[in-house]
Amino acid sequence: MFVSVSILTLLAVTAIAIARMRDLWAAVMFTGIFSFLGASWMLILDAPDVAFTEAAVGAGISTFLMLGTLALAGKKEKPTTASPIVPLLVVGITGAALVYGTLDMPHFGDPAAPVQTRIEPGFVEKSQHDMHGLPNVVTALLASYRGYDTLGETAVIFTAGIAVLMILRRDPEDCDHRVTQKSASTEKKGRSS
Amino acid sequence: MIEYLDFHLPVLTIVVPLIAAPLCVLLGARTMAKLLSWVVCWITFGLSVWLVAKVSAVGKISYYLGGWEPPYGIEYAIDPLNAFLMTFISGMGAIVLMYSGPSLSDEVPQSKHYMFYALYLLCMTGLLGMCATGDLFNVFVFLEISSLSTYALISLGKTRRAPLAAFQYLIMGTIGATFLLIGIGLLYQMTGTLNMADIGVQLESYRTAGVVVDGVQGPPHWEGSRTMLVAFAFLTVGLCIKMAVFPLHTWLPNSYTYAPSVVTCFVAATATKVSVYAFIRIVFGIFTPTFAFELLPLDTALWSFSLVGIFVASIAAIYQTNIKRRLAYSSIAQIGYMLLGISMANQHGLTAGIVHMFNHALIKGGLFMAVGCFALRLGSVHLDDWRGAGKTMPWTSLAWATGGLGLIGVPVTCGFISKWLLLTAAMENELYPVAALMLVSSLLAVIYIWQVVEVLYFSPPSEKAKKATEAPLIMLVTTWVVVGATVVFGVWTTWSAGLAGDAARVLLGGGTP
Amino acid sequence: MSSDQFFGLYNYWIVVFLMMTGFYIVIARKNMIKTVIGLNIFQVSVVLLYITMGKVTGGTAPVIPPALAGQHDAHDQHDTHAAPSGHTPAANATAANETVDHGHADHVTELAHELAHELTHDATGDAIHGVTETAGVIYTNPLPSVLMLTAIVVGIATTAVALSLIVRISEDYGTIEEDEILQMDRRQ
Amino acid sequence: MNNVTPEAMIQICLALPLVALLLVVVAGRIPNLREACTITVSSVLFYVTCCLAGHVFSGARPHWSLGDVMMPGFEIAFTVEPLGMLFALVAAGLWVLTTIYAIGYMRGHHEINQTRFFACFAIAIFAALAAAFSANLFTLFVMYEVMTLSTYPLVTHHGDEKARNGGRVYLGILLSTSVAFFMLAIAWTWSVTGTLDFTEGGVLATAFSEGKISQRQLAILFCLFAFGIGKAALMPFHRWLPAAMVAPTPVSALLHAVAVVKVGVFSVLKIAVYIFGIDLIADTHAGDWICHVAAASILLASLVAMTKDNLKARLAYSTISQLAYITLGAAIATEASIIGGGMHIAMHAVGKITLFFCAGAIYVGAHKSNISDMRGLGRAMPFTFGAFLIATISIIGLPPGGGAWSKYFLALGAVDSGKAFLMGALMISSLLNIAYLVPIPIRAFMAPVETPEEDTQDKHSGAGGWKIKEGPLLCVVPLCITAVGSVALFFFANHIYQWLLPIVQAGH
Repeated sequence: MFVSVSILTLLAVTAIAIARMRDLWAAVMFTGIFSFLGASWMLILDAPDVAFTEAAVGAGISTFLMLGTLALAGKKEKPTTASPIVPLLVVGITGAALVYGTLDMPHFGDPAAPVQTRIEPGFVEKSQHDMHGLPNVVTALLASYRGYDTLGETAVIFTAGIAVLMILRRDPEDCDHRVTQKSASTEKKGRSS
Repeated sequence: MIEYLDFHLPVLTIVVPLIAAPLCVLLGARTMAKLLSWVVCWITFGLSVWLVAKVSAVGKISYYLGGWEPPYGIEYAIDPLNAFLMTFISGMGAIVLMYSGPSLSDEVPQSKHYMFYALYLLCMTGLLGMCATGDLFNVFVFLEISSLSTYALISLGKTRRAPLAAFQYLIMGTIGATFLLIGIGLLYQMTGTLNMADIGVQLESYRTAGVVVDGVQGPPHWEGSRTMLVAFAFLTVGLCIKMAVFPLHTWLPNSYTYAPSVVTCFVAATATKVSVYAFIRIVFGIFTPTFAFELLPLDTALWSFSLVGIFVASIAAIYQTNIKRRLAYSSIAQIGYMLLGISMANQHGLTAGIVHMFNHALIKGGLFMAVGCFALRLGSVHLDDWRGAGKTMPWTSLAWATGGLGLIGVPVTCGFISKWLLLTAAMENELYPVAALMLVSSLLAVIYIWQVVEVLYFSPPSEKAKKATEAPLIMLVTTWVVVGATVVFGVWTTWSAGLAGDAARVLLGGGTP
Repeated sequence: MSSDQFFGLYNYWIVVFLMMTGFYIVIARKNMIKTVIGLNIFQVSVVLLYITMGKVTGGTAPVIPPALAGQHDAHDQHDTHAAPSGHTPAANATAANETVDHGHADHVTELAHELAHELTHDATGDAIHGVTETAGVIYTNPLPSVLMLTAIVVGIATTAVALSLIVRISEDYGTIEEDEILQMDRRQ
Repeated sequence: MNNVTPEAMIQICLALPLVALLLVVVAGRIPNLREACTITVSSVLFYVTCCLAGHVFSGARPHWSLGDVMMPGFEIAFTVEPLGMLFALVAAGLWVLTTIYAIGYMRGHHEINQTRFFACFAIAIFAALAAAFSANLFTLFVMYEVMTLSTYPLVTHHGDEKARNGGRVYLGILLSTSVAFFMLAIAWTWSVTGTLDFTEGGVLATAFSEGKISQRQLAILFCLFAFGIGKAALMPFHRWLPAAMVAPTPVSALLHAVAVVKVGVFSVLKIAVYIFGIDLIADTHAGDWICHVAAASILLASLVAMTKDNLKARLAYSTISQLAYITLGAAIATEASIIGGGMHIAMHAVGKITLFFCAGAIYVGAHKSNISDMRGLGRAMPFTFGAFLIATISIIGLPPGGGAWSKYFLALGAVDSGKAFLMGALMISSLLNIAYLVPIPIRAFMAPVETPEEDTQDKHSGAGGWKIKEGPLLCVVPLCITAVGSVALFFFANHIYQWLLPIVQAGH
């Protein structure tokens, strides 16, 4: 109990810190920490697979990618003049709606919750039969009942891969380049005039 | 062999383009990738036509992926509505791909073509997958496939604003998808299952008879409805972002404007419609209309948002000189009509919404294809540069005018049919002000379409229009296939309206036990 | 509001708070990288929401200890529990044989389902009704974990695409502040 | 054509304008061939229409449907009844003359885009015939819109700023009224009655007796129809008609004296007779509001006409006023008024087309479009102004002009309905007609010749005032024929009365 409360508190504190931070480099680092904290809480919640993935992907790869982007795009966030009232209002309403929605939810860890009782026999038992006792049920599910989602997931990765390649690729014959240069020059003109 | 294909038809329709996408990348060469994607698109189209035929012959098809039955595994649930939508998407995909050649060479660097084809196929896969699936989480996964590829496709645009538009769309789209995910989570929390039909059954178990007050049976009551309400709200908001419903539409104008013409054609014709479909499925397939419209004032909310959206977007469209942007705003307005139909939640209204979904997709597809032809030959999509192009590009101009008439809703085009159905449905629900406002709003379409027609035909030609020649044959033919279809479905309505009517009946019947 | 309810929902509220912080960063911050960071936090919080749902009090992670797994396997094959009727061993045998042959998955599922029914009839004896329980051990629901593995991957894919778009935008515009970019576009 | 069934004749009638369209487009590069085609086809069409009229007036009601490719209730179907037949006859007959006239006018005036002109013309005629034969509201509506769209290029024919503005007003008003009101009214009718077919005795009577629509709602519905059919040019939706006068004169002549405006009032009549049923209108007073509006339109338009110096503008306002007569006839909904309205379609068509032909001939021959410039012109163009005078008499409603009978029946209807103020309005309006039309030919014949400066500018036409300088022959002949026709109709009126009688009697 103590561990989980302290982790939750830390998560909240980290999130607020990230929101207030102007230094992007620090923000990225804190995001990594946020992911780690999230992962550790997931571990407490009996989801080691997700925790490991989150630690590797969320804290690892994503931090790495963001740092790379920062190196290319600048490290400081400029202060905005926009008033935070509208976003706060939107967030407030959304949050209030969600909290309202939780009121009828089964309580945390409730063994009688539909999530636990709806499917009979549960995934663990069923997978034990279908999968011949593959010890890690999550893996078993990922490959069997939800295997199609996993295929979709692979497709998502593939899509993102091509997308990134395509977006970052620049060729000499690239007409983008021409346009960019042209627009850059018109911009200069606009500034000078 | 045929039997095998027949049995696995639902999944093949989606997996064929999915597998072809990496092949495109592997092939690398431009012509090979092009050829492959052409062939695959037509095969997919063929498969989906087969699927429609099968569905209309044997009724609803349930296909268990990997043989794992729901609620353990994922189910593909094919009924007339999504089979028809799949046919439409794959057909449109194939046509637009055929159309794409010259426009693509003009707007996208050669070296990126093979990736374009791969992403195009992936986008199609995602949209088809969203239609076919009967599993809520699977909807999310395929939504992401289609969204990610759409972001990338949009960023291909010629100007530097294209990546920016793609980024803005990505942020909005991801917020939408995350909202969807939250909604799915809450529903899962309450029902313990992800299968849509099963969720529907489970939700019914929360329903108890209404309280009897003074001998009068009150309306039915849902136990623990607060979570379900919020789940429903999150699903709705998430999908509304993807549909570009009025206050959440901000991503759409830039995306449509700065994306390459081909991408705009395909996305405008299909992407938002699939979200509309998903919304219909959620309202009628999971939540019963009684839940959605009794417990929540969803109908009032929807039609007031729709009407405001229709007016605001139509008026905004009038002030746009960039034709793509003009059409983009018009799309936002037209989504309003679809929602208007859905919000009526009865046989006629739903039929009207569904019919308009298809008709508008055809019309907008055709219009954007004509815009692509102009963009290719005139090198511009600005109203001023289009002056007098009716002389030098008569067939493209005629295609635009015909499509425009469809959008206005002139009789003998399919736009009229959907407008008529909506109108009678509104009358039937005694929403007379809505009916009147709807008609008035369609006058705004007259203005923003006719301005362009007038510029095309009755203005002295611009420098660019003087030099222009008629669009390449392949683009012209494909454009006319789509534009012609708007007229065909305007006259031959028993099929489209009949099918939509069947679909609506299934949805309404399937929703209420 | 009872304290019971408060503690029962406390976890969810924290998660909601985290989600909203992420959401706030997305919509309020004009720096594109910051927006993506917000998106990340938002998505991680949604993952936490799902994982929180799956947890059951007193449960353990859905990983079967090898000992139990073996036992279970044995129990499956030798059918140590009282078989209600004579056909079960045969059915089990068929199932065992055919599970290997994935070509007839449909048939297998049918049989497996049948089998599963019998087993639950046996298992409900003294366990808490319905909770995923095998051989006396309560397991947390594995399905949210499965879903969230997919969601995390989808999230990182989105992040990657977003970041590459940012790189592209910063190359083209020289800045990643949305305000400045909009100003530039307006000036053009 | 004895061995051709009336059903086949409908098809032929509808196909012929389309054939003309095709021929015009194909032969577009050879003007002589193109015009020969149009004339031939239009003559054949007139002949076939006459044959069909023979069948219809002797009691046949041929029906032809495009089948049920459309949703139930939405089929393109045609049934010929006397009112539509009469209208078709007028449209087809005048098409021949207008084509001849148009050739003279367009060539005399060296107009551009003549192929597009004749092509759109053919579509407009097709729409007019199809509307005349329509068997249900849906078909009528479709054809109504086809006509709006096909005449739009004719209005903006010149392509300059003025023409485009005129076109905008034209399309704007016609399309918006039809979409906002007409379509709403049709949808309402459909939702109340479940049918859109034109039925003898009307379809709304049952709905009314079943309480699906109240008395007040009926009146609103009638208003929606009357205003929604913008082509009937009821005030305040009349602005398109003067705006359309930027078109070449043959367009104004055929379309804005015959086809377009007559489709409007014809639709109003047809809806009054076959959707409402005259008994229902009479019983529920559904048409009372429109009676007032129409009476006001008659008077106001006449007053405005007096202020117009441009001949075509004056004729346009005169048309608005005369159209309101027919709407009035429909709104009064007595036997006599309906027959009067139907008859006025024919009478006014022939009379007004003559006037427009004259205006065009004056424009081509003397390049004058303002009335104040036409003093003494009658001596140079005696045939033209002679015809003008005859047509004027018919429009005013004096014997021996055909208009006398139709106005008589309308007045009879007004008396039958017991609305004295309508009678008054009709009387005053006739006086106003005299005031704004008669001075034109009188001054042209009687007034002294133009001022000297005008003479120097335009020597051949004005000088001496006696030298005959008519417009092109192809312009003058048609207008003489129609002028004779408008007198002939006076003696022919009994036949028309007999033809139209079944439509009002069938309701009983």
